[in-house]
Amino acid sequence: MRRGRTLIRTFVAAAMLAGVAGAGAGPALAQTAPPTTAPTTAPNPTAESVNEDLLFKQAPTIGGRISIPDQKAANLIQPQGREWRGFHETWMPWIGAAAILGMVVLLALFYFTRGRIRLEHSEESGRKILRFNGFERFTHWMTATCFIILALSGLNYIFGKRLLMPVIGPDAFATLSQWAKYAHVYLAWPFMLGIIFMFVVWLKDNIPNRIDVAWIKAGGGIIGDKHPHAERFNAGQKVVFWMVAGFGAAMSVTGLVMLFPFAATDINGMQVMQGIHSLIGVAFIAAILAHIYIGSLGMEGAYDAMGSGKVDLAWARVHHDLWVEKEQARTASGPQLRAHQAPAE
Amino acid sequence: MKAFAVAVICAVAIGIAASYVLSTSQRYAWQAFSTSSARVSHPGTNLVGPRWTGDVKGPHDEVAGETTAPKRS
Amino acid sequence: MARMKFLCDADRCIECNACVTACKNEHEVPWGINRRRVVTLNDGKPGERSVSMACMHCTDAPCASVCPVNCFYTTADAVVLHSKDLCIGCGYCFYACPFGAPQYPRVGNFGSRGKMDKCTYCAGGPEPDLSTIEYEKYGSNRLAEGKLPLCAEMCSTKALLAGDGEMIAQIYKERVIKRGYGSGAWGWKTAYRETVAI
Amino acid sequence: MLIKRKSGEASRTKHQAIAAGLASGVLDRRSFLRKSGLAAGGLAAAGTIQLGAVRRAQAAGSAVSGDAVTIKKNICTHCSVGCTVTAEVVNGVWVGQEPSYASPINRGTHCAKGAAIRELVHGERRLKYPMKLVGGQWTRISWDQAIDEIGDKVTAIREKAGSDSVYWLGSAKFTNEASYLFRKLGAFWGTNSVDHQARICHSTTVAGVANTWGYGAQTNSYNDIRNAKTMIIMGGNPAEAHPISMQHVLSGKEINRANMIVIDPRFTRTAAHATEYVRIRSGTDIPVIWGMLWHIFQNGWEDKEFIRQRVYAMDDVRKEVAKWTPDEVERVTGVPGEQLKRVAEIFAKEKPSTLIWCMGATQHTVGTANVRAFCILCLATGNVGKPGTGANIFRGHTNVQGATDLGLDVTTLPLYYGLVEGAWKHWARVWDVEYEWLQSRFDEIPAKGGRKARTRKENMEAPGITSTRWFDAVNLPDDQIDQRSPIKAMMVFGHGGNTVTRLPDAIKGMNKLELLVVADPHPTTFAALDARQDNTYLLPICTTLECDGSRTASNRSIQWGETIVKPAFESKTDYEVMYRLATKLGFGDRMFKGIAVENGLPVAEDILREINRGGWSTGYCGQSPERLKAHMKNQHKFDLVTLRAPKDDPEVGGDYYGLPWPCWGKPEIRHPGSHILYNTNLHVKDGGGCFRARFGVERNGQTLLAEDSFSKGSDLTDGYPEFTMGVFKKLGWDKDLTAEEMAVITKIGGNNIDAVSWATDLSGGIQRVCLDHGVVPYGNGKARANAWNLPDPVPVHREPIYTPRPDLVAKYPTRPDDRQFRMPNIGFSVQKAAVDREVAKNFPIILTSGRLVEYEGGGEETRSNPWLAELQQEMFVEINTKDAADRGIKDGQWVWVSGPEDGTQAKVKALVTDRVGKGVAFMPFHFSGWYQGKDMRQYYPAGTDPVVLGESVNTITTYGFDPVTGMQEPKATLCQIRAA
Repeated sequence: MRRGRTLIRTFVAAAMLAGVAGAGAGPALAQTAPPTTAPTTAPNPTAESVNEDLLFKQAPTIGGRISIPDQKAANLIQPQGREWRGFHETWMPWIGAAAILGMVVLLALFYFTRGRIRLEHSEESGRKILRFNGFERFTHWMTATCFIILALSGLNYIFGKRLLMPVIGPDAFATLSQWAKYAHVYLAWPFMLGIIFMFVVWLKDNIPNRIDVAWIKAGGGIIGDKHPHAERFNAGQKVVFWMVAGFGAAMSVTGLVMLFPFAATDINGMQVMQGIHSLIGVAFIAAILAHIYIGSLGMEGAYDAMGSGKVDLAWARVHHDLWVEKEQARTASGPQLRAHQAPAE
Repeated sequence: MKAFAVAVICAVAIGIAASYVLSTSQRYAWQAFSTSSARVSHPGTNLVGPRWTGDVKGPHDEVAGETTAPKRS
Repeated sequence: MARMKFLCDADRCIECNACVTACKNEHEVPWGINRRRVVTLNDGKPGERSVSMACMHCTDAPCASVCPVNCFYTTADAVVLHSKDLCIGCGYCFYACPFGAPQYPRVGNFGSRGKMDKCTYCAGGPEPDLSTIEYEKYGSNRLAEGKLPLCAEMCSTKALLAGDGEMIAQIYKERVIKRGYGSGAWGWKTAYRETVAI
Repeated sequence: MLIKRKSGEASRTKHQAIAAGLASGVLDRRSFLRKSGLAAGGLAAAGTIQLGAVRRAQAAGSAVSGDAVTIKKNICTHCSVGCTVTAEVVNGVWVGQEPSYASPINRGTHCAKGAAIRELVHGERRLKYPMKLVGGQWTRISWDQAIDEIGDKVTAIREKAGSDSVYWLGSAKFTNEASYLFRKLGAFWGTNSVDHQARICHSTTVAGVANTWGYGAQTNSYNDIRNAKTMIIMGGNPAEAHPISMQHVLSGKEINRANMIVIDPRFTRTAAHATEYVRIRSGTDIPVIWGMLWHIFQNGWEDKEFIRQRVYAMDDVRKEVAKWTPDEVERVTGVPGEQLKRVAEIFAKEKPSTLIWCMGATQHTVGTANVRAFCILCLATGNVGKPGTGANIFRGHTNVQGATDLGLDVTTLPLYYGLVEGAWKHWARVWDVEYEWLQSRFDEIPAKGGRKARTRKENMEAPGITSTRWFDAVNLPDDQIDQRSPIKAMMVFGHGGNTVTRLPDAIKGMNKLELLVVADPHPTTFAALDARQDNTYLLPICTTLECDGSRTASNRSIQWGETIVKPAFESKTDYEVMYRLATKLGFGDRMFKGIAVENGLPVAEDILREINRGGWSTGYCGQSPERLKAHMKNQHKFDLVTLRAPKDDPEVGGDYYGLPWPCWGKPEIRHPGSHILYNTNLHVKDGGGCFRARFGVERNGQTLLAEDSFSKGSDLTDGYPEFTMGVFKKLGWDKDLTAEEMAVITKIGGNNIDAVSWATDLSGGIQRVCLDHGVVPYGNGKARANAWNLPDPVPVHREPIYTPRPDLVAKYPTRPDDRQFRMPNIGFSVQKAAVDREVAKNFPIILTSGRLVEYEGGGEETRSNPWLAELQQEMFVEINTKDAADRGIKDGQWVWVSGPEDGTQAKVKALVTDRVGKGVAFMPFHFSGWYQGKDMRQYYPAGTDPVVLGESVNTITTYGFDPVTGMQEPKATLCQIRAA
C-alpha cells in the first residue's frame, strides 16, 4: 500500500512541495466540500515536511513563529552571520590597514619630497587677521577631539586584539576596550553635534564655484609656485568640508542604527550598516589624517587659523587673497589693518 | 587655547549627558520581553548579576525587579 | 576526544518547550534571557516543523572570531565558551551568530548592554569546575559531572540529541532509515560545515 | 584564540559513551554539592511573618566536601502520563532535578511543565498562610482560627439549610489517599454533591465506556502504543496535552512505520506529525465514525468472529450506520467521501489499530454517545483487548484517573460501587460505621415543584449536583432544585473555577454564596473574579510534591510519590486539613477509626491500606504501599513495551509497572495487575481478562455472556456471570474457601449469603478462588453495542446547542428538555431559541477551546511559574487568515471575541493562522484574571496573583450539558470576532 515507498521521502517531498509551496498560500486545499463552513483536509503532513534546502530557496534566512515576546528569536538560521564575519575578520583589517598606513606613507612621501610649505615673508608679515572666531574654533576642536577618540576606539574593535592585546594582556585590554566602547558610544553625540554646527556655520563659504575650478587646475599652488586665487576656503578645504559632512552623516546614521539595535532594521540590516560604518570609518580617518597634516606639519602658519584664530596677514594674502580683500573691505573703517597688502602664504 | 579647552570640556559634558540619557532609556531584558498581561516581580539574577549588568562580581546590594526584597535568584 | 554537537530531529520535536524550561531550571536563567528557544517553521500548515535552537557550538565559531576582546575559547571537546570578565557587551557576536544564540541583560540601546550570556552546553565557564562563582556566572557544569546538557536529556520525545557528533549523527541516520523520512540535521551545514547524509 | 584545557578531564571520557539519545541509565549521585543557602523555604517562614524570600540554595563549593544530596522520587503533578520526578534535595531545599531514566513511562524525559516543576515548591506566588476576606480586604489569619470559623459557619448552614446545601468540590490533583478521604468526608457530612475535574474531562468517557464493556478507563497504555500498526487520534492533541505520550506514539510510528491518522477540527501540533490529517467540523464525531463504519460494513472489513463472540446487538448499529451514506457524511461533517473510506480501510485492515481520544470527543452535549461510537468502531474491527489496540483514553490531570476511581463523582461511592444500598452497606462495613448513622446524615427532601418528597434513604441513593452546574444550584429558584435548599456554601479543594462554561453565571453564583472556602496552593479565580466582601477563606494547601501519596496514571498504573520537601510556607497537606475539619465537624474520630494519625497527620500509607481493604470492585485491593514502593525502587526492571518485570525478580517478579488495576486479591496473592484490559490471550493471573458481565445474563432472547471466548487457562470455557456465593455453590467452588474467608463471608452475608459477591467479599476469598480457577471475578460477558439504559441506546448524531448549521437542527435536534442531577436541563429550548434568533448569522465563527503545553487546567499554578509564564504571556484567539482579512485583523493585535449568550465578550490577542479552518476559531482555556476586558489583578491577595493573567475563554462559552453526565460543551459553540 502507500507505505511501500522505498525512496527516502525527504527529497521527493522537497521536489513536490517546492512546486506547491510556490503558490505561497500553502498547499492547494481543494474545496470539494459544499460551501458550508466545512473545513479543508490535508494529505500527508509527514511527507510534506519542510526542510532546510527548501526554505533557503524561498528566503535568505529561515524563520518561523515563536511564542516568547523576543521576536528576534523567531529567526532560526541567518547564514549571513558567517558572511559578515568573513568581511569583518578578513577584508576589513586589510582595508583598514591599507587606507590608514597608505595615507601615512603618502603624507610622509609628500613631506620628504615637497617638504613643509614655508611662510613667505612680505611686508604684511607679523600682523594678524582674524580667520575663525571663538565659536568656529570651539566647534572644530570639539568635533576634532571627539573624532580622534572615536577613531581610536573604533579601530580598537578591529586592530585592538591584533596589536594591543598581545602587548598589554587580555584583562587590561578588556578593561581598556570596555572604556573605549563607552567612549565610542557616548562621545559620538558631541561629535554629531559638532558636525551639525560646522555644517551650519561654514556651509555658505563652501559652495563650490569657478574660483575653485581654477584653483584645482592650478594644482592648488602646491605644484610649482603659482598662487591661485581662493576665497575663505579653497577647493581643497571645500572637499574636506563636504567629505566631513558626508562621511559624518553616514557615520552618524549607521552608528545610530547600531546604537539602537533592531529599532530600524533586522540583524541583516545591521550587518550591512556595520559594514558601511567600518568602510567609511577608515576612509574618514585616512582623509582626516591628510587634513591634520596639511593643517599642522604640512604648512607653516596654517595651525594658527584654528590655534589662536588669528593668522599672519601675509599668509592669508597668499592663500586666501579674495577673502582678505573682502575682510578688509568689510572692516575698512576698522583701524587695525593697513590696506592693500598682498597676502603672503 | 581657550576654545580648545572649552571644546574638550563640552565634549565630555555632552558625552556624560548622553550616557545618562541612554542608561535611563536602557531597558532590562525582563522588561522588554514581558507583556502587559504579565507582572514579573522577581526576574531572577543568576547569570546576569545582581544589577543585571552581566558581571557577577559587583556588590550584592540592590536587586533588579519591582520590590527590594532580599535576593531571590 | 568527543566533538560535542546538537542535533534537533524536527520530525520528533513537538514544540513542548521542555528543553527551554529544563535550561531555565538547571541554571536558574532569569526572565528575558532565552538561552534556548523553539521556533516553529511553516506554522499552522501541513509540513510544519519545530526546531529547538540554542548555540550550536560551531566549528570555527564566527562569534569567537569577531569578538573584539577575544573572550571566547573552545574546550577540548569543541564546546564554545566565553569569559564574562573579558566581555564588553559590544554585541558583535550577535551579528556573527547564524543562530541568534547570544543574549544580553539590557536590550534598550547599545550603550551598556551588559555581558553576553549564551548556552554553555552545560559546561560552565572559565571558573573552577562546579564552584559557586561558576554557577552564578555561567550556570551549572554537567559535563564536569560526566553528564550531558539537561535540555537534551529531558527532551520529551528525544528529538534533541546532544553528545559526540558522530554518535548522534549515527542515531539520527538509523532513525531516518528505519522510518523512511527525515527533514535533515537543521543548521549543521551552517554550524559544522557538514551534515548527516540520509 | 584562547584554548583553555578544562580541569576534570578524566570524567569527560565517561560521557562520550553516553548520548542523550540512548537511555544512559546512569543516575549517579551528583559528585558535587551546591552551596546551601538560607534555611529551607518552609522552615524559613515557619515562625516569622517576614517571608525571607527563599534564596535558591545552590550546592557548590569545592568538589570535595559539602552537604549531602539526597535523591527523592515523586510523580509530576501536572498531567496523567505519570512522569517520575527525580529531585535532589540539600538541607531540605530542592536544588535540582535530574532525568528519571529508570521510569519506563518517561525514560528521563519531561515536558515544559515537568522540567519546571521544581519552581512550584518555592514559588513566591504561592498562597502562604490562611487568609480571610473581611470587608473586601484580604487579612491573614492562623490555621486554628480558620478551621474553627469555617467549622462553625458550615455547621450553622447545615442546621439552617441541610447537608446538601454545602457543595464539596474536590480535585484531580489530590493523591489517591486524599481523593478517597475527601469522598469519605462528603459521605460522613451527608451529601452526594462531591465532584472533581473529571466532570469536565472524561466523565462522558467513564459513563460511555463503562456502559459498553465494564470499566470506563484506558484499556491499554502509552507504552503499548509502540505495538500499534495504525493509530487514530480523534479529538485529542497529545503533543500539547500529553507530550511524553508522543515519545511512545512517535517511536511506535517510526518502528512499525505505523499509520498515524489525526481527525480534528484544527491542524494541531499532533496533526503536524500525522501521516493523514482529516479536518472535521466541531461536534460531528458520530457522523465521521458512522461514515467509517458505513464503508467497513459495506466492504465486510469488520471482524465478524470477534463480534459474534464478544459483542451484543451490533445489528442495531448496522441499522443506524446504514443512514450515513458518504454524501450525507460529507454534507454534515465536511470530510470528503474517499478520504474517510481510506481511513476506514486502514483502521480495519492494518491491525493492530488503536483509537486515541481526549476532550475533543468528550466535551459535547453528545459526549457519552460520541464515546460509545468510538468503542463500537473498536469492537466492530476487533481492536480491543490485544497489544497495540484498544481505546487509549488520555486522561487529563495527574490523578484524575485515581480521583475518579476513588469516588469523587456525584453518581457513586469510591471504586464505582454506585449509590445503591448495597454500596453504602459495603463501605459502612469497610469504614466500620453503622449504615443507619450514615443514613441519618442525609437530608429529607420535602415535596416541591410538583415533585414528591424523598426520604433520607432515597436522597442518599440519588446523585448529587455536577460541578458544571453548581452555580445553577445557587442561582435557580428554590422550587426548581430537587433538594431541601439551594447551595449555600462551597468547599473548593484544588479546583480552578475558570474551566467551567458560563463563567458570568458562575460569578453570579459565587457572589450569592453564604460561605466560600478555597483550599489550594494558589488563590485561584474564586478569589479574584467575584465581588464578595466577606465569608471567604483561603487555605494554603501544599502540592503533592510536598507530601507522600500514590497517584493513578492514565494507564491505570499506580505510582508512589515520596515527600521531596516539607510543605512550603504555612501550607498543609490535604490529609491534615481534612482531618482537622472532620474533627471540628464532630466525626473526626469516627472517620479516621481505621487510619493511623501521628501527631495530627494522617499516615498516607494507612489510608491506602484502607482503600485496599475496600477496593474489591475495581481491583484496588492488591496495590499495598509496600508493593508500590518496591516498584518505585525497581523502576528500571520493567520492560519498555510490555511494562512487565522479569518473572524471577525477588521484589517485583512478574509485576506490571505500577500494578495497573484491576489487581485482584489481597496483596499477598501478588497479582501482577492488568496492563491490557479484556485481554483473553493471557491467564487471569498474568493480567488477562474479558468483557465484564455487568448488564445481566440475557436480554430479548439473546445471551449477554461471551460465546466460546474466554481468558487463557480458564476452567469455564464459555461466557459466565459475575461470581457470587450462589454461583460458587452451583460450581462447588465454595469448598475452596478457607475457614476465615467463610467466616467473613457469612458475617457479611447474614441471612442471604448467596448474595455476597466478588466485590463485597471483604476476605478476598471469592477473588482468590476465581484466580485459581483462571476465571475473571467480574464474569465473562459481551460488550454492548446497544446500551438500552442510556438516553440514545445506539449513538445518534445531534447538532451542538449553538450550531453553525441551523439547517441541520430539524433533522438532528438535541435531546428534549429533561431533569438531570436535581435540575432542569433546557438544552432543547436553548437550541431552538438560538435557531430562532439566527445566532449563526451574527456569530458565524465556530469557537472551540483546548490545551496549551505550557499551562495546565485552570492555569493558576502554571501561570504562577515564571519559567512557564514567560513562554505564553498573552491569552489569544487563533483565527483563520481569510476570516482575519475579512475583519481587517492583523496578527498580534487586540481583538474582542463575543459570545452568543447575554453579550459577553473577551479582549484577547489575535493569532492569525491556517491552523484553524475557515469559520473556526480556537482559544486556550488556561487563562483567567481578566474579565470582559478588565484586569482583576488587584483583587488577588497581595503577592499571590499569577505572573500572567488573561481573559478566560469560558467567559463566552455557552449552555449545553450531556444528558448522562452533565458534561459541558466548550468544544463547539459560536462567536464573533472584531478588532479592538
